[in-house]
Amino acid sequence: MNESPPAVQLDGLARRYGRDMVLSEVSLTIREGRIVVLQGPNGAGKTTLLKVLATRLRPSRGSARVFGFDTVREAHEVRSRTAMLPVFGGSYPTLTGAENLELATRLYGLRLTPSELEAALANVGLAGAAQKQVRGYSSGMKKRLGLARLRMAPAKLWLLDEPYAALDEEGKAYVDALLDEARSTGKTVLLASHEPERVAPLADAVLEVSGGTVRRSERFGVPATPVQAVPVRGG
Amino acid sequence: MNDFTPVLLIAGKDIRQELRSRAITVATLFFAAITLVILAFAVGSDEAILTQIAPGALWVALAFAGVISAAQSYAAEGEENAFEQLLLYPIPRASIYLGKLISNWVYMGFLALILLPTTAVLFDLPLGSHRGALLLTLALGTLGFALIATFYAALTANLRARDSLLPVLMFPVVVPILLAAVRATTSLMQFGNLEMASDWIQLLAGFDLAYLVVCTAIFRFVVDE
Amino acid sequence: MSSDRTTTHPLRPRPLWLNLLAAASLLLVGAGFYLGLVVSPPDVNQGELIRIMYAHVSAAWVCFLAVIIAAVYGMLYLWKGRPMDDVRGTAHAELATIFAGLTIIGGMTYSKPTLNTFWTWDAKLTLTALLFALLVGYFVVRGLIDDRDRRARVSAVVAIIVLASLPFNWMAAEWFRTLHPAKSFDVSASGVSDSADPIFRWILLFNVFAVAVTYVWFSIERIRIGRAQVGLEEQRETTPVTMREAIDV
Amino acid sequence: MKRWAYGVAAVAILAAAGFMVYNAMSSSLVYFILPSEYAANPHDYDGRRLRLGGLVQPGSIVFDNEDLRLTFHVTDSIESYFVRHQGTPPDMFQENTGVVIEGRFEDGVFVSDNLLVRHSEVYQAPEEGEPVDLEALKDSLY
Repeated sequence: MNESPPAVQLDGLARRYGRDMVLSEVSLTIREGRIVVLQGPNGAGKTTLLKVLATRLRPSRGSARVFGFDTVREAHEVRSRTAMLPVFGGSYPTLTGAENLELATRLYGLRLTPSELEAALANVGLAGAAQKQVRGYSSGMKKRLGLARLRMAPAKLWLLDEPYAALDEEGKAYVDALLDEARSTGKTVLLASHEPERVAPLADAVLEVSGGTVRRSERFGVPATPVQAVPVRGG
Repeated sequence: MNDFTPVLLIAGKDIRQELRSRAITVATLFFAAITLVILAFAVGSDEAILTQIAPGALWVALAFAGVISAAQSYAAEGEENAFEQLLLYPIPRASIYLGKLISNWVYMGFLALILLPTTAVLFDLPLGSHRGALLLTLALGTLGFALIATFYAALTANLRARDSLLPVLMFPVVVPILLAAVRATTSLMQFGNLEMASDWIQLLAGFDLAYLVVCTAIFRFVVDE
Repeated sequence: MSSDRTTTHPLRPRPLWLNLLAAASLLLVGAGFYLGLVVSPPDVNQGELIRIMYAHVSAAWVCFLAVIIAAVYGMLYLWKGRPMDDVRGTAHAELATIFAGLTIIGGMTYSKPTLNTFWTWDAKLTLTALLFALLVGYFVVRGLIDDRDRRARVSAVVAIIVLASLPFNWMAAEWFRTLHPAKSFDVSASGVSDSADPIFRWILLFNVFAVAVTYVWFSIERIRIGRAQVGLEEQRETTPVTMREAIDV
Repeated sequence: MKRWAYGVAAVAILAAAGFMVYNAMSSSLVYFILPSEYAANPHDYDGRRLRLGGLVQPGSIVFDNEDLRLTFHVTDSIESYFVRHQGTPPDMFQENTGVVIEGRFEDGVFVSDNLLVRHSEVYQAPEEGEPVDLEALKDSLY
């Protein structure tokens, strides 16, 4: 019986921006089903790390694998298993919320009925704004639309970049619910945040990113909840 | 989902956005029309010269507008960081190119359909009897232009000085299209000669097919970071 | 500064054969000059101007060769992702630009006494001007991208587009000439037709060979420097290597 | 498998492109009609621009240096038309050279605004009474 490959495997990963090394020599394995928080100051390399895993940025050196697929050579396989929530944006301002979500789901290869789309938007508290153009949305509403898009994606790995930013308390509760859902459906989550106090209790591990390196956080060392059994693929 | 669904989705999305915002139309339609008027005005009232330069004027106006339209279509993607998101969907990168190619082409075709009669009136040059061939020339010429413009606009989208860079990079590549398109239009409108135009139309088609393959094949390297 | 790493000199020691190649290039070009300026008789039609032709045609042919090679290295880079292929491609693109410039200067030098104008819309001259513009674009784009890998990728893409546009620009230049009234002359291998004294053709071919050898020499020198640059950059980046903990969660 | 299919399609499209371009290039891009072809159906070209190809008839060249007006007869040895061209004659312009002129007929006079000289070293105008080889003339003007 083969053990299924880890959700994330970074091997000596380094990424350069211009002349600066934003990430250097990161080696990290994350097993399937884990919820891991990346914390660290702005510019520490959290977003870069997420974007490498999302296939948006190529490693300058080393390699990144998602469920065993190389993010450069097998990018398509990686993309069909990951979904990313950006810090902000990702929607088209002249399209309505429903149209944006429909476009996203269809690009994920799904076909949702209008009522399913409505329900998905209602789920993040956008029921009333579904038919409004996104340019009229507040930044919090845009973020909620991003959450709806993320939830619809047929992904096993979620990459969340500052999911709580720009959200009110109600919005933050949606993120918490989303994380619960991830836990119960066995999704792997990598979450970047500079306010880890909120998620640390939910997470299996907190990693500290600073100056381009990643290490275990000393403040939040112990997993708060026991790790559930990981579903094994391919018998 | 087959590989062409995302192409149509992206093209449809672009067209719907344009119908809502009219951003590209506003930026190019009047600009192109003004270009025609200024050219007609500069030449003066000499009918012979007016009719002679008319096809050239039409394509120069279309070329200017095409550059702006392609650049604008990527600017719209960048507004809310939507392009970043678009690159993360499990779709071939080439389908993003083809989708934006179609929307740019449709837009340039629409512009051509407006500018053609405008040119005919301003430059005193009747459309002639080979309307079908004339439409084909416009279709192939604008396609060739959209192919290069869409490709290079993606390449320059996140570079400094992109607005002035795009035409500079594109121009030497599109010279053959401009030349063949002007010649085909001249043959049809001035000489009313289909036989004379058909060779140029074939050259346009050959150009389009060749660049369709080359640009589609290497587009993913342009957007990769 | 970490001293645990031995910093090797990035430039490899200069091999003997490279010096021999350099000497051979200089000798060949010198001989080409001698053949073109002294040995060659004046042409029946073009008179002494045939002597410009030897240099001009050689530069043009080598320029096209360099464009093709630059694009081939571009494709190799996209396929394999080896930094050295970018270095090689850029070296050839630089040489292509230089030879395109020389071709244009040669064409203008030829054009002034024959047509009393420095610029003429001759097919090959127009083509070379377009090519020159494309190559300048290549370097403008390179200059605007900071990230080394992305710069290499985009350069490779532009080099491929330049190559793809070459046949079309070639034809466009031909059409332009056939459509342009009068005042056109054929710069290409003109004057060195089959009917003429075979000595013209032999001298031309010798000059093309001499320039091609010089081009190979230049490209090797340029690639040596490029290799050293890549080596230096990599040294600088990997200097602070410390063994990092591999994290497993 | 899918990649393979796209590869085949790409090669096929490139081949089609090459064929089209080759096809267009092998026929001449300089299109024109001969004076005798015009004479056969002059009404087809009423009020239209056209390109006329032929030889410059010997002894017909008149160049007015002050008006910069060039007049000559263009002929294919069957029909001949009077041509008025605004501008200086190009360098290679002389009797019996091939020319392609662009313009339109006005009252039986061809008013040209574009004159291209075509070298026709091979083609010789026929002697009196010799048959006229129009195809050879056309070929020489391409």
